[in-house]
Amino acid sequence: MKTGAPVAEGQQATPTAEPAKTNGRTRFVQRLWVVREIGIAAALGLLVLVTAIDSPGFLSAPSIRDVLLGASILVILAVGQTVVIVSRNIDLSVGSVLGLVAFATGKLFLAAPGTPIVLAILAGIGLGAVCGAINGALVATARVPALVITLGMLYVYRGVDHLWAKGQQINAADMPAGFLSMGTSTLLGVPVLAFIALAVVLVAGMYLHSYRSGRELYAIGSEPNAARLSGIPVGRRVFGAFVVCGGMAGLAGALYAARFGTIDATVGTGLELEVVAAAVVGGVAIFGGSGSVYGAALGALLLTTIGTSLAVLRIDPFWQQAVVGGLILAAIGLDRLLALRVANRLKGRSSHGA
Amino acid sequence: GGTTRGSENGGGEPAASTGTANPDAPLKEGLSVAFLPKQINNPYFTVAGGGGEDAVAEFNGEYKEVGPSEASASSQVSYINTLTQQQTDVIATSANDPNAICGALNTARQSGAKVVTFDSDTNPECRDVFISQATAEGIAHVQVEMIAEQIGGKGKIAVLSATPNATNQNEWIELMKEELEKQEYSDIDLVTVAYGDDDDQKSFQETQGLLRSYPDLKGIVSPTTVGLAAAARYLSGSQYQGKVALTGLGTPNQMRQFVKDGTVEKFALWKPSDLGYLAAYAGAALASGQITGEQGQTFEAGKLGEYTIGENGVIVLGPPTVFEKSNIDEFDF
Amino acid sequence: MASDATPLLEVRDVTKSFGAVAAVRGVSFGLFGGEAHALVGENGAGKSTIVKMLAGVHQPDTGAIVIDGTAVSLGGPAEAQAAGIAVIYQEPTLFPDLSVAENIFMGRQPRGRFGRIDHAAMKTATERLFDRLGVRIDPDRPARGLSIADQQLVEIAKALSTDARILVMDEPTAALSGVEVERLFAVARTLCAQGAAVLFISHRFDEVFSLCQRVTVMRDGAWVSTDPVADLTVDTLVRYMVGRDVSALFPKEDVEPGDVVLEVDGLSRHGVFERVGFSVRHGEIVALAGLVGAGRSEVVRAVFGIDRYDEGEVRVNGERLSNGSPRAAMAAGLALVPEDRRQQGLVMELSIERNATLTRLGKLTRLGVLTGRGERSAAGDWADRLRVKYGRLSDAVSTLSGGNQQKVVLAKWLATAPTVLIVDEPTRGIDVGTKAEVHRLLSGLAAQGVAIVMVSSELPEVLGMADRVLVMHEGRITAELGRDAATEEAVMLAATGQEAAA
Amino acid sequence: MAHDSLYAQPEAPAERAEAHAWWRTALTRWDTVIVVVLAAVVVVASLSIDGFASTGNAQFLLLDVVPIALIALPLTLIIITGEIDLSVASTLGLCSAVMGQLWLTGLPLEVIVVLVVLLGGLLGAVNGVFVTRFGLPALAVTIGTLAAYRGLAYVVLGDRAVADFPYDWTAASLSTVAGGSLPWAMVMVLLLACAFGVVLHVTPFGRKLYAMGNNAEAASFAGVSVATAKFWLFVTSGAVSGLAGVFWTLRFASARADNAFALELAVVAAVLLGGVSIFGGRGALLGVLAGVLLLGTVRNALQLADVSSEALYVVTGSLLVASVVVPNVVGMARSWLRRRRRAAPA
Ligand SMILES: Nc1ncnc2c1ncn2[C@@H]1O[C@H](COP(=O)(O)OP(=O)(O)OP(=O)(O)O)[C@@H](O)[C@H]1O
Ligand SMILES: Nc1ncnc2c1ncn2[C@@H]1O[C@H](COP(=O)(O)OP(=O)(O)OP(=O)(O)O)[C@@H](O)[C@H]1O
Ligand SMILES: [Mg+2]
Ligand SMILES: [Mg+2]
Repeated sequence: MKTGAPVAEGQQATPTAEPAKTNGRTRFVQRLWVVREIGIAAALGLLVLVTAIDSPGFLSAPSIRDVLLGASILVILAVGQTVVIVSRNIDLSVGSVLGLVAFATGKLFLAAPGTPIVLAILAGIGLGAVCGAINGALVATARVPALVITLGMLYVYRGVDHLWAKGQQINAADMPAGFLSMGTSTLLGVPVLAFIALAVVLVAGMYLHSYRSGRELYAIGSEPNAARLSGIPVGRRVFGAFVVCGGMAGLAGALYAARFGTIDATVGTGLELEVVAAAVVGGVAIFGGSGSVYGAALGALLLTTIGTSLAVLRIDPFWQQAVVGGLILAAIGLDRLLALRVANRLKGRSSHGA
Repeated sequence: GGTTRGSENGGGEPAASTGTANPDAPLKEGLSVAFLPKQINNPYFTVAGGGGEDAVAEFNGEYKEVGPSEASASSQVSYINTLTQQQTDVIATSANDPNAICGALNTARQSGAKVVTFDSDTNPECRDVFISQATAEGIAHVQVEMIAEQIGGKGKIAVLSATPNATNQNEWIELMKEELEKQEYSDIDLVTVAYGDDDDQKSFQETQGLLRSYPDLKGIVSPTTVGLAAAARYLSGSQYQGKVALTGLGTPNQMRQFVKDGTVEKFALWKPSDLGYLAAYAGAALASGQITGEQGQTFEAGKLGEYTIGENGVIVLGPPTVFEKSNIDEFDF
Repeated sequence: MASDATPLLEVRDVTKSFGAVAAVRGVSFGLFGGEAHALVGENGAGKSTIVKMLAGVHQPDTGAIVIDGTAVSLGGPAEAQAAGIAVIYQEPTLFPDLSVAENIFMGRQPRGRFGRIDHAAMKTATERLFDRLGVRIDPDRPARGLSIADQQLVEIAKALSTDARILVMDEPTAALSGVEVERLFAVARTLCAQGAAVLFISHRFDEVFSLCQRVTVMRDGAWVSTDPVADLTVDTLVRYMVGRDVSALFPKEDVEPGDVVLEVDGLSRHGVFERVGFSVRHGEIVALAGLVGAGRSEVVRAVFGIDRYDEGEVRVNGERLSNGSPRAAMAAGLALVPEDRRQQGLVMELSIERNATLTRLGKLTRLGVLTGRGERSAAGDWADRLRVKYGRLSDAVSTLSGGNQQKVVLAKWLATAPTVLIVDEPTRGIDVGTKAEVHRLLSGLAAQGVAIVMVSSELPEVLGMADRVLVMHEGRITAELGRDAATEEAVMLAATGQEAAA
Repeated sequence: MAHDSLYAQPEAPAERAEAHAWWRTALTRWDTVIVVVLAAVVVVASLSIDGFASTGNAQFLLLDVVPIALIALPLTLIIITGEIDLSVASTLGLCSAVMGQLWLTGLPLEVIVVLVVLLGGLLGAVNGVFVTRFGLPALAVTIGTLAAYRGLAYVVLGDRAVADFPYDWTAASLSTVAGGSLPWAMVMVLLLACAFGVVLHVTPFGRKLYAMGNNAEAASFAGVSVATAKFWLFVTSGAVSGLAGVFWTLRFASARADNAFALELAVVAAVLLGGVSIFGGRGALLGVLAGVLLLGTVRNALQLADVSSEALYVVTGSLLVASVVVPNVVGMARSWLRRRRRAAPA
């Protein structure tokens, strides 16, 4: 269902392979890049449609608000993860970092109840960035695979969280009302959290698309050796990507505290695979070099919407996870199919004039 | 239900009742008492453990709390085995799976430990006594009573439970359904049971799903602390606040805010600290020979007074406490 | 044009070793503004190593690189770029997922407001560069899937875009046709006229003579000579390069060919090669000659079953070979020594013995189990026969020098006792002495009746070794020349497609 | 080529050649290192922790590591070829759930066990098809099946737990050799480990796994059928996870959909701790067994010493990080020293 549009377009746009038709082809290729996101958006639309037909209330303003609210935190995490994945790395520790920062935020308010909200959030981002910096330093300076390092740090950060919490639970009553209301309140009918997530997506999207260091991350992920030969400071960029990812996890942790109000040391357990899944569903290539934060954000939105839709549709709760898994497989399969199509269209076609 | 789970590797049937009880035996000093909750660092069990610790201090024993960070039966087994090796006198545990930890508990009993379960039971043949937070009937009754009162005895209600295989919740829900059969509740319609998996976000989503799919829902009962808090948070931020009634089992600290802002009128819970306190005393009584776990035996549980063992070795803590605006500030857990 | 002014850049007595291999030994020469300077030498002479030192990829062990009279230390590619040096590497280094325009401007993208990349300006600039080079590649298409020639053009555009004062080009023309080469030279001459210095590496002497004013010859890592091009002829240059009489290097024994073993009939892989047919007899060495990119490697890969072909058939001893199955080819007695030993020939991190025995593990088992001893003796046997220099057989093959690595690849395939041996660039990166050994070996195998197909870009090797020469041009066989008819001119003409098929 | 090392220095090959020479010896030694560390932990724990050296404790310790040890065996081979399988724990869960469901239908357990192992193989084959036929990255595929299989487990058994397995079987899962501390299940693991060890280390197939893990292209040039080999490894991984599911179900006398939830990362951690490179091509089975036992022993010892379960997390994670960082940092330090020494006389 998702392939329909691009294929039809493709056939129209590439009737011949003469250099003179370069423009048409250009547009086609450009479209194909965009299409990855369109495919996910279409899937999302279809899901919403099906749900809405069954249960019209699903499209009501409060319902949409709830979906957006639910997706915001995952979106922010997926954006951070994308920044790391495009550079051919991975960060499995985000769930633990989120948990640690959420707890730290609660502790901050317990220790200093008067802390300004903005300061608390910045502190959360800072703590997350420190965690990310540790990951990044280990990966970039010790030159060891990110998967192993961040898997190890997943346990370490979680352990630190538990050791610190010692079974303590921080409740809504321990945090300022203003902070908590930020977690649920809306602006023009849209949750504040969704605005924050949107801002994060736009900023990260613009950074990756329009800034040199952002493009260099793609270059590193695409071909690390060539990146080094081009004079790109690979270690520094990868380190930076981990810091950004950690910072995002920190932001997400602070927002988690605001939204849920109840925090203990288990917050965010097992979230890492969901975040990676969101990015992968969103068309981010797991071995780096391609994919966008917009796709990842849509992937996160899609995964969250599935959760909500299945609840609204009152589908047997036991089926939900199976459906999510099937969807991940479908999404990466589709992505592969598209990539093959692009490769086929470009193959054997010398594009320079004789 | 199982047929043979109680039996353990090779060894014969565990000695369920060794010798006879001597109600007048003094409590032994220096008993080692270990609390093994479903999950360590879970605030509910932290409070229960605190009660246990107080009790152990009263009879001069050694208290410790151990357990897994994730609520899984397999990790509990490994901790029970460790406690067996350490020759612990009393193991007070809350089971993640009624069958899976059975074998390990019986091994512990064979090597001399007394096993008290609290909050969540195992099969009766694997422990000496079970401290029930309230009778299941009592819990079902109080919840039905509360919701009926809040919705005016009429309309659709739904249940937001924990995981689909949570033993306690399933038993309570069954009993609530029986309770609702009664004539006085004939106008109340239990439309569905949703599962929030004791996960905050999932419970939140499920609440939202319930209200979407049943727009005329009058009330929600959530017999689990995580579910109740999540549902309350959802309602307090939505247009349903004050319109859809919500009650169930929750802790005062988590619910205080929602009681005060009117989202929740009243809810119930036993005192977890008393639960732990009683479990510790029951364990000490077992280890001192005051009781053996037979029905009808009695023992003294410190400040809580005298308790009698019921059928199947079950000891009931007492009726749940109902919390509302007027009394909630008296509690801190 | 040669000026006596200080050179823009000077390589001063630099040395560079990789482990035991002395890649560059005390080389000095200078690049002057306004001049194109050629660097020639055999494969493995150390040319690319010099280039990488200029690029900041490697640091010299001793000696210095001097720019404008001051010794500089180029700690990395970024520093070399900052010093005004632009480099085209021998192997294209593109980012397959990024667009052509981004590949060219990576790290130097034109920026607009707020430091944002100006994508439109980047595209225009790319188009302008391609106009200068007279090529048309869509700036927005991803680099993945570009042909080698197009990749090379993108590399050239990348180097030109930096407006560097010193342009270093390591075999930029290897994949290009005459037209593009002329355009490139025109651009290079313009740059020289503007005062830039160019270092140019090529194995094609006509290019050296047409573009350059000066030439430095290297042999086995050492500096041999630096002379004005005007003072040299091709013959003297070759003698400087090789250091001895060329024909003595190729001791081909005369063998009476036997029956036909390998027949290739009408083989096509669309877009790569078309209707290729030839046959090889026992004891015969047939060379496939042609320019880089003519499709020779693709043909032998298809014959061996690495790639599937679309049409035609391959027969061994009259039996048809199944398409796309290296296993079947091996069972039929074929062996393929691939052109890229690092990527295709060897598992660099495994030991010498593991590599050497990888092709015939099944035969070394006892009751299905490999006893280390059998492998070791089989590997040691072959290593000795090929005179591989190694410390221990359990050392990683990556610790060997390039020539010895190549011998391991040969050992791995010779151990299968093939009836048809296909070798693709068998002496690439091999030093002079070893090269002669390899040639003696091939010649000896032919004498024992092995049919040999040899793909080689080195004309002297082709002329010295082959009984018959098949010349390919753009995916077709354009000439078949017997040993006597195969002269340098004849092969070059057919290879460049300037002559109708013979 | 997705796996070329990101951080090899520009002056790569030569430096790398040296580093590799060192690496190789270090890693052939990493097995020894980890065996020695394991032995040290056992000795120290026996001397300093009451109850550690008892028969009963040894039995429990070994029983606890059985599932991880089982799953780690085929996973080692998969990681050596440069792939990964994250769906193992979910496969275990689904197999456990199906086992329970089949038991309810009244089939004899002998038949059920065979069916469940076959089912595991089938689930592995699904992974294999996605990875080898469609060319998708194994990490992404198995994250997908991780969710899908666990979901299917819930679909099969829902909220129920099946517990009434016959006593003979559940007791057998715990029984020990001659009533000592070595469980028969561990004997099974060791036999399987021998089989996997033989396949990996002394058969042509095993040699080819290393070759394709290091350089799949060169392996296929040498006539190795890379896709076929990987496919069967995924099938094996699934089947062994199914077997682990049978053991898990019998040991805890409880077939549930959430059995072994989130075990995958623990298994991967154990394999990596055993010195297997996540990029493929390097590692040995002995190291992995030692890694599994080391994690199990440290856990058990710290539990007995009343160290909290939180600290266990930190210890596990630090061990894992150290297992990759320490050899690398030592290697880098050595080559730096060597460079200094070479530069000094010049
Ligand atoms: N990174 C490296 N590690 C080890 N040896 C190397 C490395 N790079 C080059 N060599 C060796 O150094 C010698 C010189 O290599 P170089 O690439 O400079 O030759 P070249 O003159 O460019 O040859 P060609 O004409 O084939 O390009 C060769 O023997 C080669 O095997
Ligand atoms: N990665 C690639 N993508 C697209 N086209 C390619 C690629 N590699 C080679 N080609 C094209 O395939 C054709 C044949 O290349 P091949 O490598 O077989 O040539 P060759 O004669 O063996 O040259 P060499 O001397 O480099 O081995 C050329 O037209 C080349 O441009
Ligand atoms: Mg070179
Ligand atoms: Mg070739």
